[in-house]
Amino acid sequence: MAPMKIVALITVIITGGLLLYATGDFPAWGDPLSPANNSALSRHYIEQSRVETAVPNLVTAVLADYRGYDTMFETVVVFVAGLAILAVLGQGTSRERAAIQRSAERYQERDMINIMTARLIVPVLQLFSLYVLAHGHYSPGGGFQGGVMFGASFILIALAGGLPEALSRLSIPGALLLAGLGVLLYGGTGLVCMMLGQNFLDYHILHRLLPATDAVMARYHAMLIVEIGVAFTVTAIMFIIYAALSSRGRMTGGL
Amino acid sequence: MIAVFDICILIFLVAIAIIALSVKDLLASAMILGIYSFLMCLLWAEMGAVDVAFTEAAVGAGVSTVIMIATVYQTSRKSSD
Amino acid sequence: MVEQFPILIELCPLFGAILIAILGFRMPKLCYPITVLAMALSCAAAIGTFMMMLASPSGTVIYDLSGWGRVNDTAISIEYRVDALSALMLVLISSVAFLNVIYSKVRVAQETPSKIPHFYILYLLLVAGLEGITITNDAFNLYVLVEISSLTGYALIAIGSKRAVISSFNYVIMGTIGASFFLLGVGYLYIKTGTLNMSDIRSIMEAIPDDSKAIKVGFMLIMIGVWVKMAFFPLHGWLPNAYAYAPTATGALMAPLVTKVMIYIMIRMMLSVFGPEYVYETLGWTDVVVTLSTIAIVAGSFFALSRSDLRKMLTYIIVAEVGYMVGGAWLANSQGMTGAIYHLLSDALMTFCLFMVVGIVVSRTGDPKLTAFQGLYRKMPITMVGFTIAALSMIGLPPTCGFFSKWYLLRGGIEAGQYHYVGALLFSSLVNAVLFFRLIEMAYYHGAHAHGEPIRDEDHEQYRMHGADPDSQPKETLANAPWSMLGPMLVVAIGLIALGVFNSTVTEWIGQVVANLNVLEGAN
Amino acid sequence: MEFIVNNFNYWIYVILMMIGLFAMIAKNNLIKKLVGMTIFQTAIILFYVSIGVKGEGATIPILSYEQVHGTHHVEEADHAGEDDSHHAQADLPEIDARTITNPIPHVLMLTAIVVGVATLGVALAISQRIFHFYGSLDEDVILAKIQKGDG
Repeated sequence: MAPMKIVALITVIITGGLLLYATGDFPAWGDPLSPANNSALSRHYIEQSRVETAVPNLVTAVLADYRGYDTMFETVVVFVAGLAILAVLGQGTSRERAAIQRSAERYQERDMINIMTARLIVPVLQLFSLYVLAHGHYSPGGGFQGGVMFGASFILIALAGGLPEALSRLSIPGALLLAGLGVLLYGGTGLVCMMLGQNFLDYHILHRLLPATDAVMARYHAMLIVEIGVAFTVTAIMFIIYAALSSRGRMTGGL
Repeated sequence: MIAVFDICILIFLVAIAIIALSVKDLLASAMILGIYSFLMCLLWAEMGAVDVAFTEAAVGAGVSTVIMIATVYQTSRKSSD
Repeated sequence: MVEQFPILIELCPLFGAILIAILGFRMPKLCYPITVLAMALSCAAAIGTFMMMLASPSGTVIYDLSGWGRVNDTAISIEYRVDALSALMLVLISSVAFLNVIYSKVRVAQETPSKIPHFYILYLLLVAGLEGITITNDAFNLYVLVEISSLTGYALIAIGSKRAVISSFNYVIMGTIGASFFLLGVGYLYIKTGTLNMSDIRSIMEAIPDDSKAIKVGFMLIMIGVWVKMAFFPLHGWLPNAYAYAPTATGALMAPLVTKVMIYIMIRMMLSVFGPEYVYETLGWTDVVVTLSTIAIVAGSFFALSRSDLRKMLTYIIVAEVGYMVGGAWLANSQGMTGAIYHLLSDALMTFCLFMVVGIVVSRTGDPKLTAFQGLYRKMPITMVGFTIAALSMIGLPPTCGFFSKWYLLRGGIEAGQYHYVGALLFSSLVNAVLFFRLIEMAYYHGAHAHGEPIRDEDHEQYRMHGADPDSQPKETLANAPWSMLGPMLVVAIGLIALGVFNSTVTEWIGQVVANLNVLEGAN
Repeated sequence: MEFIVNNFNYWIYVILMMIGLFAMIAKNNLIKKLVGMTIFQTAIILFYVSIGVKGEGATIPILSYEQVHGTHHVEEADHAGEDDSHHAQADLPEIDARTITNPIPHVLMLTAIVVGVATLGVALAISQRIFHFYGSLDEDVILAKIQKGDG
């Protein structure tokens, strides 16, 4: 065995041993009264978030409101990833137009069955992703999941009909603009709260701007707004990641 | 929370993780990683973490696998270990 | 408006980055002014926050995001907490980042001409991440911000040359291990305390018995995580190549700040989350960690001696300096902690200044070796003034700040009876003296031989990296380094002296943070 | 059986983490390292999700309509603009916190999954760049090329 492997093995065994050693101190598994599950924080979210935000899905309520600042940075992480990939791989903007021109003939070369299947699936997928986004307050889902699925629909187009086909629907500059707008929508919502005299991301003050809402429903609606922002960014960046990685940044051909 | 289901998936997970790391074909490795993510997603759904499971299904089993296969396709499929 | 300063520090770079993302790809000329403006505003907000901190009677400023406040004495949303330590770090980070933007204008256009908007967006978000780390009071938010600063860092390094890409990959692997260990450690704290707010974790942990295995392992995981990220000696493998091959502007930002911010996290965790009693007394690992840092200092100095590449040499000096600060923080007395925090500030400025000098020298002479310094006093007198001040501070001569911070570290070491650490500090200062006097001597005396020697064009082009067309630029001569590069460097050089001259004020501010250490000593 | 069920999740998470960590350090191929990285990160997510589980009878962290909006016809009295939480709460059925899974770990792990895929994407881009420069993804081959001065 190579010395590197021995070092790795020793490191891993020590780490694993430490972690196993600590498991003995954990509260019983699934104990509803463990410190984590019975903390004031957790109980507050479970018992009070329905009164404070009127959102049944507790994960959405905590994600977009109580810990909304975290989620903004989660969106920024996605944004950073897309830009980082473009920066690392380089960007073929000048060639992009030529590639899209050639897309018609490439489209013919592709497998008919794949293309027809994609045509059937893509509208359903996009509609479902919009449902996931809009229904995130009541069921699992929300901006992130909806955005990934919407981005996946473009990836599906690229897989079936070739990358230029997908790029003709959502170009890289367009996607970057969309991603920027998504983060702007999230940060801007927070900024509007600040301009109305509250702290950053304190949505309740938005009832002055949103029609027919009280302080609680303002939070409810603001959460939807920021989730839409998340969905914009995620849709655009998921597609950018795929487009860049499947063409080594040249934005032609594809898989 | 179904104990037998839980234990079965956990054992599968370890086996699949080892297989994903030991196959020499990187394309196969990427595909198996997709299976790993999907099993993980089942496990989390079973633990009541529906949002996490949903995300993992979309991201881990979906997008991650696709971009990994894209990279394997753009580079080389063979691995020395 | 005034009470919004803490969040404005963070929002200025963030919105600057969004603005560039929306406008910059169509109008690349706008990128630079937007970045300068965003950094200037962020810097102003940081100074404003510092003033707020000084004015507040408790010495801390709390800013509550999402406006939920505390319910039953539990923070239910994420909050910002600024005390003297984080306020100092914020001013440091924002001003270093601001000066570096001005400095790097020319180099960015040369090194990465096709990626200017990308560079500035990633740069702004890296700064936003680092500032967020220093200001947030939420353990998980801290992890997210660490990941933002790492992801931008990976990319900023990887847009450099061929070697930079491979070192960036190593950085990804090591960085992910470090961040994941940190996340795991936070999970261990969460499972025992049920909260993520760092102040609340502290107050809940007081009720948990000291011999809790989960807390102990959680502390260990967090420490290992930040040690990997700060390149503490046996875990330093990723750092030298990553910083040495990165583009100049990236190196000059990341080398001074990223490791220091990780040390800040370590100190924050030790003082604010686990508490000095737990770290120094219950665990009793002080001797082990101080010994490790002694080894780090000695090893880093040896490696630095053996390198002939300028930037490589500096990166190994960073490894040694990390040893200084980790050791100082673990000496378990207030002198050592004061020294560590003071050195955090002064080392960031020294490293920044040196990286700027080396960037100028390498870009002008095209020679990455130590020999590039031959005869430079005659050709680049202004640059050399900055270099000399930074070198004197690195060695630890008064009146520069390097002397005072080392003085506190030494006093702390003697007080704690860790004589091997004291010895290593002196040894490292000696090595720095040898290294830097060699350069100063070379720059001063070898002038006659090198004078009038033409710049070798092959090397020169090699260091402009890909894409730059040498004919399109005006022919550079050694003398006329642009003022956009010299100005920030001189400001930092003056800052080095100022930080030393006003040492009593600085230690007074630091004293507010380490005050609880004195209580601990009094109890013994 | 009880003992096994209680600890099995934590054991498996440690084992998965060890597998991932070993692959990250010791594997030669860069893509394999990234496969290890994914396993390592999901293992940590598994650990967090395990924290929030609340045994038999606990349900997912989504409230029913009645729990949020009250059981009977209280539309006119429901929330006609008042912020008084006590008043609004009076109409709502009690929630036993023990019957609903802890949402905090889920929220944290959503973010962690996103961070994971972002890191994976950047790392894949860097490895494509490495392949472009060195023509290989095996660490040995790349190191040999660097040593020959081809760096």
